[in-house]
Amino acid sequence: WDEPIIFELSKRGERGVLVPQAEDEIVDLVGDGVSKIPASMVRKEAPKLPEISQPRVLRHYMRLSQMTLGADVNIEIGQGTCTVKYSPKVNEQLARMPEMTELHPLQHESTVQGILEIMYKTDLYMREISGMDRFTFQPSGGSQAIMTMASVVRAYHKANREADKRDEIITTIYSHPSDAAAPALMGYKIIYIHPDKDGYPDFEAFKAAVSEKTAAFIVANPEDTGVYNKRIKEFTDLVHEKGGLCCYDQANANGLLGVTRAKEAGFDMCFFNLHKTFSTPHGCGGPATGAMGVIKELEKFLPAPLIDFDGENYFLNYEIANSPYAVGKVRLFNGVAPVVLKAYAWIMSLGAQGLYEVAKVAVLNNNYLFKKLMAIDCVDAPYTRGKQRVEQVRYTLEKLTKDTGIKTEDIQRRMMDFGMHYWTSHHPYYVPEPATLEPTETPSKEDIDEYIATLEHIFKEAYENPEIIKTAPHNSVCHRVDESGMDDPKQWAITWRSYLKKSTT
Amino acid sequence: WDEPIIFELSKRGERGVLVPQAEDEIVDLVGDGVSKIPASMVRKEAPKLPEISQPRVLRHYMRLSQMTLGADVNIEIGQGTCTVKYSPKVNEQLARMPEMTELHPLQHESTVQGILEIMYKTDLYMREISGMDRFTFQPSGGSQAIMTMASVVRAYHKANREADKRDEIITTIYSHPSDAAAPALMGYKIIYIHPDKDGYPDFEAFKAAVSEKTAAFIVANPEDTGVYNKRIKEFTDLVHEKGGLCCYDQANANGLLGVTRAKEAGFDMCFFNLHKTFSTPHGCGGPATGAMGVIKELEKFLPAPLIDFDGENYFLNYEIANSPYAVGKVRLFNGVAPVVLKAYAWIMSLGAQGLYEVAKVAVLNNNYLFKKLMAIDCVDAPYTRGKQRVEQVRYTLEKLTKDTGIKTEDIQRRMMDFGMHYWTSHHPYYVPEPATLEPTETPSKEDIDEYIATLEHIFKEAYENPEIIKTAPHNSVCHRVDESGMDDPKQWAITWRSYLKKSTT
Amino acid sequence: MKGYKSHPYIPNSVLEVQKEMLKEIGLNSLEELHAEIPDEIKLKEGINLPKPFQSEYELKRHVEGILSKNKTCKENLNFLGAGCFQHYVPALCDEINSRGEFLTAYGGEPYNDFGRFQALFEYQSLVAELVDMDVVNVPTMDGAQAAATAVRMAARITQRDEVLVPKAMDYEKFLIMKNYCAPDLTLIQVAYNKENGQLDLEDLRKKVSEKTAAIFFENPSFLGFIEENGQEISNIAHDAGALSVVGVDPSSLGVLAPPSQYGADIISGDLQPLGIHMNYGGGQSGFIATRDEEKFVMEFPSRLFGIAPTCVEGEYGFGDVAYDRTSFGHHRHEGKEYVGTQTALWGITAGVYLATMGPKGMYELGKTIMQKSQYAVKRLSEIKGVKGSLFTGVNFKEFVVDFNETGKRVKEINRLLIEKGIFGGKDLSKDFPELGESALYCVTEVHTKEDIDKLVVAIQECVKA
Amino acid sequence: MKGYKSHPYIPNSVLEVQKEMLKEIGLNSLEELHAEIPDEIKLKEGINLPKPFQSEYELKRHVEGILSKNKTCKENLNFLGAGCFQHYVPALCDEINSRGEFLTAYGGEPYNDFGRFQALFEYQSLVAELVDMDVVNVPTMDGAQAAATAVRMAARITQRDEVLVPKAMDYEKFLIMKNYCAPDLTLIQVAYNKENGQLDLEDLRKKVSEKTAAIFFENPSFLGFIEENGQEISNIAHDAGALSVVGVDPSSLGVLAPPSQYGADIISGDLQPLGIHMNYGGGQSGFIATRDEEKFVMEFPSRLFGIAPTCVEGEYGFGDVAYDRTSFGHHRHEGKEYVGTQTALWGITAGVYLATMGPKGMYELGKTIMQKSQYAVKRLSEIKGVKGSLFTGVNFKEFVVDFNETGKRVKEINRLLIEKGIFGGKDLSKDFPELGESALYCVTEVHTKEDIDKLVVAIQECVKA
Repeated sequence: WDEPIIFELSKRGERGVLVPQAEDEIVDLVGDGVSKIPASMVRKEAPKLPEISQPRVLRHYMRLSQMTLGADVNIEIGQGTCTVKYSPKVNEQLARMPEMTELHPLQHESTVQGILEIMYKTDLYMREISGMDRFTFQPSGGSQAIMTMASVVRAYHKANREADKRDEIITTIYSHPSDAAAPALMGYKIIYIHPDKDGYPDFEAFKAAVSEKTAAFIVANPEDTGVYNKRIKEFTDLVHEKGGLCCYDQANANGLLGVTRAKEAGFDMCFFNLHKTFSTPHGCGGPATGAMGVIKELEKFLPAPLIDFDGENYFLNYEIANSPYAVGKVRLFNGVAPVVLKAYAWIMSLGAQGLYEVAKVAVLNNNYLFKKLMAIDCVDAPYTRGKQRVEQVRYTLEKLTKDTGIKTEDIQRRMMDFGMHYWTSHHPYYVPEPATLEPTETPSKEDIDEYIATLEHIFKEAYENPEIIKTAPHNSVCHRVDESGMDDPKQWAITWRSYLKKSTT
Repeated sequence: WDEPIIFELSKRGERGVLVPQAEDEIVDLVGDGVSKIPASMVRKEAPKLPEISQPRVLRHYMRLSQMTLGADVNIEIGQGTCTVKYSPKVNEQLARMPEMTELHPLQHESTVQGILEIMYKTDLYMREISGMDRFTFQPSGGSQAIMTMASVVRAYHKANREADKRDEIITTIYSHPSDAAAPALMGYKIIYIHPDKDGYPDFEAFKAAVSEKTAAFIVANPEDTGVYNKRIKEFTDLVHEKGGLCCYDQANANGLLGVTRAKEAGFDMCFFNLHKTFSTPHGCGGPATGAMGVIKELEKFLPAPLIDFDGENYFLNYEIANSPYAVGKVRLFNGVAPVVLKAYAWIMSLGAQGLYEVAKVAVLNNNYLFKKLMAIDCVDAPYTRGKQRVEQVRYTLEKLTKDTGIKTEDIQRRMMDFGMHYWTSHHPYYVPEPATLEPTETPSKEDIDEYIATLEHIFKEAYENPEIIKTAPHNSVCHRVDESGMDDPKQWAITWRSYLKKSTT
Repeated sequence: MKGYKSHPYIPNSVLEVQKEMLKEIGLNSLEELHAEIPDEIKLKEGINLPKPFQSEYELKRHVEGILSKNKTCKENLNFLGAGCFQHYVPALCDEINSRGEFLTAYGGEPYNDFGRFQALFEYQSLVAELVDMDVVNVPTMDGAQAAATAVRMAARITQRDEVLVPKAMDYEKFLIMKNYCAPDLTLIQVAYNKENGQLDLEDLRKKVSEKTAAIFFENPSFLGFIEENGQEISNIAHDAGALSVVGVDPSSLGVLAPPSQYGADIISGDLQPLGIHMNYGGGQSGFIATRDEEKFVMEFPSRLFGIAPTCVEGEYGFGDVAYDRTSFGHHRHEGKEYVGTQTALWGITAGVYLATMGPKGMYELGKTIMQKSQYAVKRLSEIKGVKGSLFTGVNFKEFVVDFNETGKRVKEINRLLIEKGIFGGKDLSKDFPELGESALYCVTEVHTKEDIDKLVVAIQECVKA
Repeated sequence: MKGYKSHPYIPNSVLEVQKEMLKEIGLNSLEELHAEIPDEIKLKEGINLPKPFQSEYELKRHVEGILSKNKTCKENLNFLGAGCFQHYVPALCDEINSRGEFLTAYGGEPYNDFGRFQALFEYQSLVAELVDMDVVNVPTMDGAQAAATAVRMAARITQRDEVLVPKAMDYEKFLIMKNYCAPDLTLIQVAYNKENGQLDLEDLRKKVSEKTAAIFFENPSFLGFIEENGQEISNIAHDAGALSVVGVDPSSLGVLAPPSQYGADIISGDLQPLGIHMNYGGGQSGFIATRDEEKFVMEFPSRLFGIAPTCVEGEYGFGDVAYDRTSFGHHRHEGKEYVGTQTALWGITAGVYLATMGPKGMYELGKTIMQKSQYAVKRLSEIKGVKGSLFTGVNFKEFVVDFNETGKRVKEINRLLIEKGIFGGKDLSKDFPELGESALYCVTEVHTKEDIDKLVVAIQECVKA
């Protein structure tokens, strides 16, 4: 579709929906209502929103939806680290029942026993899955969960009167950028551990980094490379020895469910992105939940309320988190309940055996893909030669670039011509010309084979007809974007009104 | 998408959904259940349905849906006579509530007062809109309604002991094919009236046709040409004079709502396609409702039950239709209730003024389109020169074909490259190289202008680059189909299994 | 100008736009439109309807208010079947049939409505596997319509005009067939065996003749029992030069033999059990299946979507098979019966259902239903005065519960059951007076043991009351 | 092999396929995977979870059973607001945000996720018109997060570390901002005028200083009143070299002036009122708006989608503006705050809402709310002992009902109201002890006159009881 920007559809006088009016009796009693607004606060000119009939608004967004490559329509392998798996439709149906959507968060507990039960039980299951002792669903995304972990770290050291001295947080370069950014925001100095030659976080460097100044260690394992740090227990032990806390970024724990847990690896906290590991839909980027778990000792620092059960009723417990140092609150109300509901339904449709199957198949799919791609001449993946990866692999196309000049971004654009995703990597590119692929448990063998065949086809093009790749995409929804203005304040246009101003001058 | 046939996705062992099993206690008591099936009736080999995981089934149908040009995504002008207008989403939401979907048709009346109320009130509104005295919603489509009308005709004459002598039904060539086919099936001889030189049904021919053998006159007005028979009252009067009944095909009454009615035009019966005139979605071709209304005198012949109100409760009335000659039943249960519900909601969101607006805008849009298209050299429309049409027009591209060899079917295929519909006409083509266009009230002026511009562009191509039209479509979902095997029993393949058999030999 | 201006559903209800467009066509007001309609039959006053709701919110709240007066089979426990069945509808079915593209498509061509054609072709193909036949049509109105057309097809093929039908069938379905077949065909009812409910072969042999176009029977029958003599009935038909036409419940075909395997020439049925909500009866949708022989195919009135090559190697295309048979073809009323809007969306839905269920799902469905209904019969029989199943022989999904010895009327029992949140089986005393006070109960995979036990306890109480 | 085989969600849970794939990578069993994980930390027993439901039907029935214990604002009459509001959600909003493509997209590029980029760019543009500002971000977690980030932006711009906030704000929101701003910024509360609830300008002037990075205030305020002195507050901020940061309820902006028109430099707010269901608090979604100046834009931590040309003349493309600001850029933790999954689907939904409502819809919405809330205040005031609004001055949507003279506790009144199917306003006695027994009531366009009258009668009865 060659669909205009919504403002271009505006026609004076059209209406998209009609709004309830006050009843005549109300008007008789209070008048028009708006005359009472203090003069200083009256809106003088109506907002320049477009005026569009209902069928045209619908058609516009229907078309935009068709131009969006959701997991429901494509083979999801190319969004590495994002764990884009199947989100069962029955869970969506359940989450859209009025018994879920039409609840106000401040309703009295007696009127929300259903959703509290679900949140409470999901907490119990998360405890089992992680080995932690208590979860909060308040953080509404992975980064907010990391921020909350950093806040708990701060609270803990404050309570121990060590806050001033412990101002360093250690992470690794292949952990998520937010593992550094969120604690940095919370005032911590960030120390990055680089990998050793095998791709494991360098233990010697780590030893050198850990000290009495260490507030915490925040890390993903496996990291974005798919490499699992085998000595993780030594890392966490060392931190504990020095009085620091260990925080596990398990946003994507998809390869580990039922196989190993945060507890056994020595962590004091962890979080799961329910939209990654527990299949709730990504929604173009939220709403989401970063379900965060802690050991008993840290429970009292969590943001309130927690959800509890007195043997008869479920209730919001404000008492537990009553440390004067507690985090207080990180998000309004009680998190994103429908996401928790969908995760609950997903767990209840799989059970322990099913979660184990998820992890095993995710790892099987990944290692199958890994094996097949490594057989291609121009593909390589640094680190841990000949060993398995967990749920994803960070590849390098360095050879291809050297041979043909085609870069990983070029491959990315060309993949879109085949209706597939392909993700390079987080910046900066420690691995040259990187590509991070994660098949999860959702694609079938045929899907993976199709994805591989497509990549092979494009690699072949790179050697034989590089022009077609450089000028890609050709069959996608739009053509190559001129991004030259994106960093230029004179050119960038973040809104339509701004675009109009800048394009007329 | 280049999506396989669903059987090609099958992988032995995959499951799409799990089915409830009998509880252990039941198994203990009755065993496996299936051993009790008489040997002659045991299925020996499982049906060869495909085995597909849930995400793959979903992806398949999501892709197919994207490859379907519903009214939600395109400018609907090209499906003439079909009245494809906007189906409000709120009505769909209402019809999908469990209070609608989870009702069994044989539930006791006391448990279905809501839906009975809606059906009863919709009947009342339909009476107002048509001038008839009673409606049934049992016929579940226009053709079934026509069949029901013919059945009522038969019942009426039977009751009058004239059934044997009255064996002719008169219609016109520009009425819907079912206006002939359904009465023919009910045993009637069909007499077609052709148009006079102005395009009106030829009154002289009609006079000659009406006789004591006339059971009924079944006609659309306006007809498919968009021409309104101004002398309609003379037609119906004449039939009545001779003792016949007059049946009005108002499947598409979109151009007449609030302007004129069946009653005033002298009809004894009529029906509305709720998916045409009353905006319920077409659903790829049903489920639907042909709401059929009759004058008081014919009420007793209607299929039972009718819905009534005793001042306190709504109930299914079997008493009214108690003539021994009554039709009995034409469809199971009480018709397609959710369709009636959507029509009810549509009426209640428009009211009398809104229905009038619908008719006026539908006619305005049509005459605007008509005017603009007639200004194009190669477009013409036979009949009633210089006069208005009602809600649609049957055009002819005869000149274009003579000039360029491009036929109306070629234009049709090329229009699809622009994501638009274009309908030729019902067979046989009384108008040469026909195209029937009906804008309804839904497209905006811009939409109509875009449609016209697209047609103009293609007509220009026809003169300048006819090849591109002959080989169209180019940008549609698939390329030109080889239809040569469609009438050949050796080649046609109506199912996948049949295709496999025939393509291997 | 009169009318509802700036209505959200009508873009061109904006006054300024109307003026502009009217000017373009040389008119001054909307009232000048409809010039061709004589004044005498124009409405002077406009029609009399309630004031419309002034907002979507008020409309929604109003309709929800009315609908809330309904008592659903979700909040209550339902044992009604009799042609409309409460099965589980997998989430995928609703997801797909609520996709706007499918919901609002209609009569496009195989190019722009490619997905519609493919989805319906696949539906045909999936049902074909289920019934083990090579030809299936685009869905018709309901199972009754399918049966009526099936016997009309048989009559055209055999050039005969009598059809034998079972006495033990749905009376409403009988009426539909009767009306649809009149005046050309005569339906003759064949008695059933009082013991086991099955078709009375003796009576059948008596009634079959050289006038018989078809023997129509159902399996499982309307009263729920499995007809054991399918092959024999088909043989009787064939011996008489008639066709064997069988009505079938598709939900049974994971465990029961398809009629094609016991001699059926034409199969009809209702798709509603395959992933379609009951919708107060709005979920019905019929199908017809035959062998791939020209004499059968050419008698279908429905559209038949076929697969075909395109000008691109390896690409699939779709089209109408033998279009000119239909009343949409050149022959109009001389085509086969008539064609029009029927129930395509339910066909697509049934396709989604079968693709999702797969062979294993259909087998398990049948098995669970067999087990649960047998359990219900057993448990009901434990109630004093109640016979869980009036007939001997095995049932699928439905069974006739005999209350004659309780001294209570079914009507009364059902009334008491409603108070307990249970919808009891269909009262048969009107349509089958010979069975006395008995009711047709339906048990499917949606009923848990607990549900059935609850029914048993409730009936026990009602019978005592 | 262990695990759940042939599960519908996991295509490759089929045993044969697993064997084939394992062979391909040189392994024999699934257990040989995870070779890199040391045995000591592998689980020996597996985890302890309830048995999963054996079918989608049982799962659905189970969850529906639990959810049915909830009492909704649809069956009951709700007057709770306090940051989460019950507005009417037009059908289009749900239709679009339930489209599978939007629901399951995530981090694709502007080519294959073109629709996502355009929809979010349009959302930014639509909110920009509502607030009359040129820059709006991709949505953040909620209004509290937006406010926290807004004041952090102000602090970075001004290089100062004190933020003045109103005492009369949501205590939970205050806690969120406090945690998020720690340890860098100090929040200082400014008293409110006891008479009209507005910001105490005297106290404000006392507390503003050369350390002040921003004055943050809300309009309408948490307690519902309209802050009249917006311009004056902004002037005070600017005079002190601080920024004016205003939290706003977007549903008010059809009738109330946007803060940009009374001096705001940064606007924050929550999108939930714009077409998003309450979802037990899961519908919150924040936005931040500024002028299009580099110093503002470069301080956003969020992604900002910009429109751009493509290599095809006239075609629109989209991309990230100043990507390297964010923590996704090359600077990682030295980027602005952090970025990650937030609430994009609600942003798209808010866009649909605003496009559907249009300027007229937003005006009428505001007007209706003003009228209905004024009506409620008036009617409540008629009850003996009850003051409909504790403060003088005009309110939007919410107002503080004063029960002090009834001698009843709000807690008790609310308990009684629940019995009558009414959810009374938020009890303020804990967070605002100085207001005694008072409650924050919310009235929107969803409340009919009848609803309000019902509330009045019910409170009358509760107060008497």
